[in-house]
Amino acid sequence: MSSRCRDRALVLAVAGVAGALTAACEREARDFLPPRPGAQVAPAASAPASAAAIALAAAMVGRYEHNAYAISAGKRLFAWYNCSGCHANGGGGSGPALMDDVWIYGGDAGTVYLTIANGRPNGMPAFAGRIPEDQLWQLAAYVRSLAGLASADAAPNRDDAFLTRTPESFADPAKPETVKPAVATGRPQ
Amino acid sequence: MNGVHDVLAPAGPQALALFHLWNAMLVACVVVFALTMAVLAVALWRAPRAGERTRPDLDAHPRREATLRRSVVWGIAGSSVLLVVLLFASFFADRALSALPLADAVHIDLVGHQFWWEAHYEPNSPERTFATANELHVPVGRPVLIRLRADDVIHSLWVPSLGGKKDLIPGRESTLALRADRAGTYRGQCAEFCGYQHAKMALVVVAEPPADYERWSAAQRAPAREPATAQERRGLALVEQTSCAMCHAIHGTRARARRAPDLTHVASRGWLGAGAVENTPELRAEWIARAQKFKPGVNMPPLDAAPDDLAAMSAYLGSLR
Amino acid sequence: MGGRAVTRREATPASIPAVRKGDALDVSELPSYGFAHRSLMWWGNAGMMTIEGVAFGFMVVIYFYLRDIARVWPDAGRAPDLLFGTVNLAVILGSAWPNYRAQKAAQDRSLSRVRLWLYVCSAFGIALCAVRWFEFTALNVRWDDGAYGSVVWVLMGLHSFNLVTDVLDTFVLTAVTYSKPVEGKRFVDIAENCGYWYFVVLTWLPIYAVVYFGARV
Amino acid sequence: MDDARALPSRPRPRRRARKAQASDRRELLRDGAGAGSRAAVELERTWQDKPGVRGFLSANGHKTIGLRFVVTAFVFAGLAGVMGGLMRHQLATADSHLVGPDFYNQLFSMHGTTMMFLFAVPVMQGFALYIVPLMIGTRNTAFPRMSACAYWLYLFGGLLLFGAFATNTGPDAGWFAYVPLAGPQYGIGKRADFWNMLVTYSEAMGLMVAVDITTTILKLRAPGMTLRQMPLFVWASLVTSVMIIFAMPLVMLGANLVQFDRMLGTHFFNPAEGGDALLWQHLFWFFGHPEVYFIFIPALGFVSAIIPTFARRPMFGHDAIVLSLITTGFLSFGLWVHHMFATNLPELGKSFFTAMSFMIAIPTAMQIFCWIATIAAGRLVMRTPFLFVLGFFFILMIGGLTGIMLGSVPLDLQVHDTYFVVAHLHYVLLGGAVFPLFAALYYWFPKVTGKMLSERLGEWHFWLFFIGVNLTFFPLHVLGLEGMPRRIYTYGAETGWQTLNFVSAVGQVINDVGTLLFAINLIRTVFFTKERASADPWGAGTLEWSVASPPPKCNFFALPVVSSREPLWAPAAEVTHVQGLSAQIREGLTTTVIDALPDTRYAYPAPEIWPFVAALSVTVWLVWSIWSVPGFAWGLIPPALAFLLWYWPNKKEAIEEVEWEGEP
Repeated sequence: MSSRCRDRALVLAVAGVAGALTAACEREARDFLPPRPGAQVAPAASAPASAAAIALAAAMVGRYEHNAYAISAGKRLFAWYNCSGCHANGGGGSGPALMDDVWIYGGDAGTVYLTIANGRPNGMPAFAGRIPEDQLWQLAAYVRSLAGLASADAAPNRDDAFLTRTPESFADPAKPETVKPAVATGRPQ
Repeated sequence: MNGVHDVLAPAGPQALALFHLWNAMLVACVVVFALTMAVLAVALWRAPRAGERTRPDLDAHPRREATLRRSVVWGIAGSSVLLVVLLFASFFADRALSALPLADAVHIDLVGHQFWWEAHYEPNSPERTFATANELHVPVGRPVLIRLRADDVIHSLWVPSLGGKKDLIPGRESTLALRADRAGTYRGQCAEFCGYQHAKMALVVVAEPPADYERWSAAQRAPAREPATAQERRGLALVEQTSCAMCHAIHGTRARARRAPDLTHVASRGWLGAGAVENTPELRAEWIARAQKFKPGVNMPPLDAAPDDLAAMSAYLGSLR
Repeated sequence: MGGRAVTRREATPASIPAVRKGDALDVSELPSYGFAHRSLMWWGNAGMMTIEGVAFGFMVVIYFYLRDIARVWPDAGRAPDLLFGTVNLAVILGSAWPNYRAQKAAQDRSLSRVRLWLYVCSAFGIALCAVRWFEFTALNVRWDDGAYGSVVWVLMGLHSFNLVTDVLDTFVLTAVTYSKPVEGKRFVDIAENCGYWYFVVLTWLPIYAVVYFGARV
Repeated sequence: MDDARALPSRPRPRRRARKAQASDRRELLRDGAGAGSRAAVELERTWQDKPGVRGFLSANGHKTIGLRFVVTAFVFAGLAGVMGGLMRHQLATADSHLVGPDFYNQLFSMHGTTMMFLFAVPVMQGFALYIVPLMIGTRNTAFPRMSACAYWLYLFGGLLLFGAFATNTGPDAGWFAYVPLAGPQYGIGKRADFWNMLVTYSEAMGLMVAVDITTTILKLRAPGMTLRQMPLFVWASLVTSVMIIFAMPLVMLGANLVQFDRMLGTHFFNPAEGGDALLWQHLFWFFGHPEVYFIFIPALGFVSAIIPTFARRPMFGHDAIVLSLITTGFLSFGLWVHHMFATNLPELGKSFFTAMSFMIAIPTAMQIFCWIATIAAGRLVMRTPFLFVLGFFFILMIGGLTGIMLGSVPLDLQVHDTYFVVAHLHYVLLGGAVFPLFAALYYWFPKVTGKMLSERLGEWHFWLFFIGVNLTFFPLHVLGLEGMPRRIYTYGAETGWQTLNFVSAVGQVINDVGTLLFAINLIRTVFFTKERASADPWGAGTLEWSVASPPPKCNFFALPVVSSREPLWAPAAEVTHVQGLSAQIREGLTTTVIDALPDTRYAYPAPEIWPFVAALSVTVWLVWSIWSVPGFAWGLIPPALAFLLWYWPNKKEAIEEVEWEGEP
């Protein structure tokens, strides 16, 4: 092997290992963080999420989507906070389905956070004051993993419960397509 | 969470039977150990020394081999007899454990969660049942039959001064019978590794005279007291509107979720977070705001509220005797 | 054993004895390979069969463990159709015949007969893999359809892995008979591979019974 | 029984003709002459490893592979030891923040997994690979390429596990990974996958080496070494290998079932869909208890090899010890439920396992009494190996007796999963395996490297290690009785466990100093001492001391013929060695199983690169299967190709083989 091609192989190897290192650290980090100073939970009234909060959420949800602990916490909260009451296990019931490509208000991280925090017409309650911000990000990350938009390595496997759906890690990434709200309201919720 | 938690300080018939068995085993083993080490020491002391070049003696003197064989045979016979004796001691102790009379036993349903204990007293009589967490009160002298179920991973209920441990396995149901013969506070801890905070999943069994127990259980059955001061009223409003109500339940208020410990009488408990932090007003406020600081990995989220809001919530919760 | 000459005792299967020369034992005349338990390959094969036998045995134990704790068995799906399983049973028992002839040919060290019977064994192997493919389609249960589906799929998967590896092994051995010169040890390899095929046939019997009748009985 | 004789006997001259025709091309050298002869020099060249990296990767001499196993195992043990130290210092004080809960969980899981799967079993198998062929008088193990492949699998498995640990993906559910916590829902991320994969690696390695050692012991013994004249260490290796063959497939199957549950969504351990969480405990502990005996029985073999040398007499009760080893091997399969006494299994069943747990103490007691009898009737040479054996007696007795306490169902309900168990397992593993291991290291070090370890440093190492182990682990018995559960990363000051934990941390420091002294002794001896050790520095009796230290590449210039249990001590027999094996190809002699009568000449496989390539391809498959489900299927192609190319005969070797062939 000529030295030049050996150097290139070495560089590739180092880059590969470095890539694996950061990806693994990202996926496996368990940050039981005390709250970020200034995270705004306005106990008095459920003030609508500000633009700054949405931008921050987009960044945090983007990070949580690659973190296995955050997505599995999101899944636990999805059951604890009775989201499954309306959305079932992602297939939809009285609330819209979350596993398919159709997003009434948009499937990107910031919008999903906004939907959960401020609620939507036709029955989606606002949870801004009730659920701490950190958990809102985890829920948003989990909702996106339902549609396969989170990283498959970090998505959770099956539950130790009745098999209601194929595990999130099996979901093949959907191509989100936003349906205009006017049309959406006509559809049976 | 402080309380007696020592296998060698039994406070009930179960732990007493195990204490006697422990003493018997200890004596037998120490005797065997001392004897063997003594024989080895004598052998070492009396055997002549030699160098690597010393010729190995291959001709086995019949007389010496015979004495060695006899001593080895006696050694094996002796240890076998001792093992059989210990075997019977173990069987009898096991029978004593299962012979605990369960006449008018207090029935408790205990469900293990990741990192706290959910207890339901008298589950089979609807009008007398109530829910509590992490701290069990039991009447002295009356047996307690605990039905164990796990909600997530395997846990293990172990109160050393009252008796042996029993695993809580998801999908399976097991029971543990205990009885406290002396009043006192007996501490226990989850004994099967169950995740990040396995270390802080303690529980306390407070054995008290039957009269105190009746007074305690009657108080536990009552719904939460109405808030008296303005600060407590503000505390209740905050508890109902922020994330507390999403997981906790307080009878008599709009908080009715069952995912976390029941707070109806949280002030009657000495510790918060299954032994994570003491139940004092300042620590309670700190626990509400930053539970992760005391118990990293617990499922309780941080709540970033203003200090006076936290004080109001802590005051309200402190009033729930 | 003392120092007297090592004469050929019934215990020494070697046709040519080790001859004592002064204080040494001359072994230059001894054969350089032997069949059955005289060859180390046989012992390696025995180890492999024990390992896989333990794995199959415990998989069957797990089947009955799960069946015992289940309220209703099969808890999801239906018992597999009998057709393909029985066809597979027939074909696999049939495959023992060319396997036996191949082993005998290997022990006689006649290259042409070995190659012929290895071709027949390979044909049986391909037929068995095809039947096994249809068996999987007729299992009537998915692997994630409850404990029953899981244990049936893993039992069938273990035996299929075993079957496919040994069929590939037979293909390789057939191809290897063409690379000259064929030393004696290779006949031993062929004979031992046939021995291993008996193991594949025999382990199918309990698995067939468990998979096809465990849910019916 | 054997159908070779049924053949028409081949005309003899044809073979001699071919041999004559071969000899004019090259003069056939045969072994059997002394060390200096031309045949010996040729033999050394034949058994030499090929030079360069390719030679290093394709070496398959049993001494090379055995040494690699031992050295790699001690490196892993060092790393796991540091983790153990870190945990001790985290627990030294109440509510300490040295280490967080998540990292602590990875620490104790990695400490346990590395010590059990990557240190204890491989180091014992490495010693067996090195010593057994020398002790039974043969030139290499039966399947050297398989053991070479096993070593590479072991190395890649270990590197992957520590790579995972370095990227915060180390297993965090303990060394036996109980299922709901290591299962699909609560085993978050890829951590449990790496544990399952490591178990697959280390069990594959263990099984391959076990089959290799079993076949070597049964078929390649020196002529005359009947089963009754086999040394005790060889018996211990045989019993361990047979136990491994029956126990390791189960945990390999079990770990893969958990992996199916995690990756494919099967329901073996999902109570809601018909599975059972206890099924994993049954599967693991049926293997788990024999696992700890794979570590314990080779150590008994070490002690049985060392005591006769330092008591200057044959072992008293040789047959009794052989029967005890076999009995321990069998009984160890019947005890596994004593790890599950706290579950809700039926009481009568548990009591059966109490009886079995007590019964297995008797064969070990038999061996201890026979050793003491040998010491009593011998003339003692007080050297470091013998010191470590005496330390072994003291610490193993305490471990064994606390084991009997743990075997009783009611008492186990009090002490199960507490620090009493941590103390018991460390006393049995340190006393029962690491002390004999150090004794064996000091004993066979001159044979392996040709230089003696220093006695003075050895004694310092012994006393520091002895005091350190007792000071570290004895207080844990008391802590267990005071209610301290296992695997907690911290405890409140109100629990009162601080003083004893602090004493234990001090003991840990003494342990570290002792191990440091051992490392200094090792480095000083290997790199800086010049004087060479003689072939038999301890005056021992078994065959490995009949060859030079370090042994020549081909072990024996002439394979020995054995007529007693201690060939070097016995009077010279009439027939002393074998001659007539080729010096130009790697050849050995297979003998019959019971009476070790010469049977056939056996050509050992020459070194080749394929074992390394095969292990690499299996790594590709296993790593690919973690990240993608189809990878589990398509990943089988690289190993299939690698093993096919490994088996494909190469022309040159085939011609040489045919030349040396003898019809059966």
